[in-house]
Amino acid sequence: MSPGVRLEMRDVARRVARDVPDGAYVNLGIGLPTLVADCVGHDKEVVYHSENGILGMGPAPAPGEEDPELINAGKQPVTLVPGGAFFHHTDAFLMMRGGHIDVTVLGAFQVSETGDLANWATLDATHPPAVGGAMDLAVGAKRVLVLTTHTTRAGEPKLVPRCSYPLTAAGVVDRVYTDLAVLDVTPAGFCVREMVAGLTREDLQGATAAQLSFADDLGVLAP
Amino acid sequence: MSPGVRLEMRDVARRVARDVPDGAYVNLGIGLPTLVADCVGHDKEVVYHSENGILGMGPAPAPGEEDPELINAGKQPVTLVPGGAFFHHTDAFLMMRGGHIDVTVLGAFQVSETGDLANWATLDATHPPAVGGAMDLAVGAKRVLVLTTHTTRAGEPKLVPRCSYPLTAAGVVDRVYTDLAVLDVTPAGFCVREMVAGLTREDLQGATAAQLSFADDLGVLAP
Amino acid sequence: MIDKRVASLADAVAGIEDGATVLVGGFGASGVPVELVHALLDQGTTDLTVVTNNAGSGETDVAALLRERRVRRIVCSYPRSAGSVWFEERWRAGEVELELVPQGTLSERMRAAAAGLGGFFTPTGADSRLAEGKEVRVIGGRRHVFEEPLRGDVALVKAARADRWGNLVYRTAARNFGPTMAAAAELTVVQVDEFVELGELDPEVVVTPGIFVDRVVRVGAA
Amino acid sequence: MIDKRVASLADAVAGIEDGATVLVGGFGASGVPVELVHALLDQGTTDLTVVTNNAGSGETDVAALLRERRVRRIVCSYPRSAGSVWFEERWRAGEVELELVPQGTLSERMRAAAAGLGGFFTPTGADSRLAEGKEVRVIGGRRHVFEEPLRGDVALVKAARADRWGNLVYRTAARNFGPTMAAAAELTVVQVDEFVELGELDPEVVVTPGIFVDRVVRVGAA
Repeated sequence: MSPGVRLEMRDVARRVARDVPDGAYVNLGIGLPTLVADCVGHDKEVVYHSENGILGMGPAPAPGEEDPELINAGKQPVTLVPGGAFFHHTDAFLMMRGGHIDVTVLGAFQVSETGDLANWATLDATHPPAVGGAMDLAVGAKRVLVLTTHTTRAGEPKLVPRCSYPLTAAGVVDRVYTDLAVLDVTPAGFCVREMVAGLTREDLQGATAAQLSFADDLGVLAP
Repeated sequence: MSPGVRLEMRDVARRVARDVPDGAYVNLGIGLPTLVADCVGHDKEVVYHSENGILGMGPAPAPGEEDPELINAGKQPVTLVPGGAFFHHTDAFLMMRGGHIDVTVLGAFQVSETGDLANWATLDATHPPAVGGAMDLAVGAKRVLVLTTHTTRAGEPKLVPRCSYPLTAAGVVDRVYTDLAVLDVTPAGFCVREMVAGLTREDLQGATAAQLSFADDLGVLAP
Repeated sequence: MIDKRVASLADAVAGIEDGATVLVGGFGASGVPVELVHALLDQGTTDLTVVTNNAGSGETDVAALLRERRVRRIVCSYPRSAGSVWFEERWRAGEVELELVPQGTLSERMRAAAAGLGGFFTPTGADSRLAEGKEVRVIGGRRHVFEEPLRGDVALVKAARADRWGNLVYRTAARNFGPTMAAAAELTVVQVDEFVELGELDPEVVVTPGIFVDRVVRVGAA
Repeated sequence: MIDKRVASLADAVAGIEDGATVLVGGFGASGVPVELVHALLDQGTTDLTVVTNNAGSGETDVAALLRERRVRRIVCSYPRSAGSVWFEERWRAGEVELELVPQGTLSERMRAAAAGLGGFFTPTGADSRLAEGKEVRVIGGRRHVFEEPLRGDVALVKAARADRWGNLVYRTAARNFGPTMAAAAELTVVQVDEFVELGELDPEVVVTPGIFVDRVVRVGAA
């Protein structure tokens, strides 16, 4: 495929934001997914949840206004919006595990065509493992969206028939947003809903290890 | 035994109160056990728990001062003392079930020599059953004290080798206070610690279906 | 824009279907969402499974549902009380099925549903006939019974104040089952005494965050 | 007379024994009972099992315990972070055993201990290698893994204010693991910024009732 056809991940985050419904309770995974909050329009009222006991998490405070105890899952300082609430960790995870979060956006190492998610551990055993809230969110949120580059830096496909990385959870991913396409996980595998302009179906299939199908109303993935 | 030898249950409650340690977290079952609170001396600071979400329950309010929502487990109006707190039902029962209540005082239909407790259901199947928090308290409190008449109104023993009434919980009772005696449940069965004045060991055994042993330092049960 | 406030009790219970499992808050007369239960009665909804600690008293709330034969099944810890006349009448006639659950297990089962758990082991009731037909396992030398999560299609809850996001605070011991039931149902409907502006409830003090709440109605409103 | 206030950090951690399982509150640097952990370090207690969400950072708190080889085993959801140098060093050298637990399961297992449960089934982790060696059961068509309660001999917690009964309130997201850990340990030791008179904390607002608390120490006190 031609260079430059890939979207910036910030633009893909903007595309994700369009799918976040007004009034939704949303948990954004650490890293790339946090970009989504900046892209949700002010026409929507979205309530952000943080695993450390916050609902109604607001943007980063102004410099000098940081409260060292008021942080998000990525340990960065945040604020609380009017209507927000604090609660303890077990209640925070009750929300995540009990199906109360409408939408979560997560990063991924791999997603399989049956919706299996691998996003917590690599195959590098010299590195100590760490899981955090990844598994709780993946099994518990009503809708699991994945925001990721289509391939690794080394060019290897992340959308695969079967994950070779350790599983986070099986059969949980609903939709994947990459710098090349938006794909739904369907009973028949990955179905491409939107592709970036300038990309052929063959190009996309070539960058994907899993078999793709294409929606009848295939659209253009644009920022 | 001679009539009049039995203590008033209010006096037995006073005896129970002597065994409630300073600083204890205490849950009193409905009915007779509630008498105990009135008998605990002001030299002790005892925190009363109620299953409906109260710690630091105080005495009944003055007439006209009742809050219809602020009631105890027996649905009677109560008050809250300084230092008290409200919490939800699941947390209230976490305290009861998780071993956080130091002492509970319960009524009983029967107690067995192995400490089995029957205090929730009779054998009358025409009456709808009701259990409330009886089982939660019996299994969960650190120390389970039973306050009961030694025999039923019909004169039948309540301290038995094996309960014929439906069990609340097995092996949970630590000590029994009756209008005739104070008895510990030991690995060897009921051991009498105190007896009312004017009662012989034979009298007490005659009013008890289970085999009794007597403490070396047998005392007098007095109000 | 999130606004969970509804204008009337009828709106609050609209769409609750026949056959629903309804969690009804309250302990004795404390914290009972009386007006919501009567709105459900007025709506004619029937064939209900009602999960509640007591079975009502006199002619109000759950007792009225029982009187009007709207309850097929009741899951309850203490259905018998002074004034539980309609429960006893319907139960004796075999017109209502009773599932008796220890009070702490009732609450914990609803919490398990709220938390997405598949069930838990508890020593409560394990030695009793309430464990009959259930899995019993010895854990740490003690008998435990396996209890399943208990989820509601609907929860009816009473609280003191709410904002438009559905954040709730309660009053004294009226809190009782409210926070757990609100989290354990598909549709949570709350009656409150007062609405407050968003941001007026101290974030340290919110007891039920709005994420658990779907509709809020003010009672006593004109 | 109930007075859980102690005069010094040394008194607060007195009697904590070698080999103890210690629950340490905090998430990142938020809500970490730093002074209590250092008091434990100063006391020389060793051979600890530490249950905590992160493994410390730099040279403070749990990182310092790891540096001084006081930790035999760590039960943790996210031991790896910027600055978790001492954890990585000890782990790579095989000097500390790691039990990795999903964060929600970590919290839920401590709550199960607090609530006297024998364990629970959760879908979290059931499809992953963290379920290896554990009982897996299909409930409602979904795989669940059985998780055991996780109890502490000791909990070290940070809160904002306490009264002499040990009633606690927290500050913003520093609440995190505090309430659950306080309820899940045999001995709960709390550091606070401020003592208040009994009755000063609003009973509607107490987050951790004193029943869960054994000792409270004010930090920064002269």
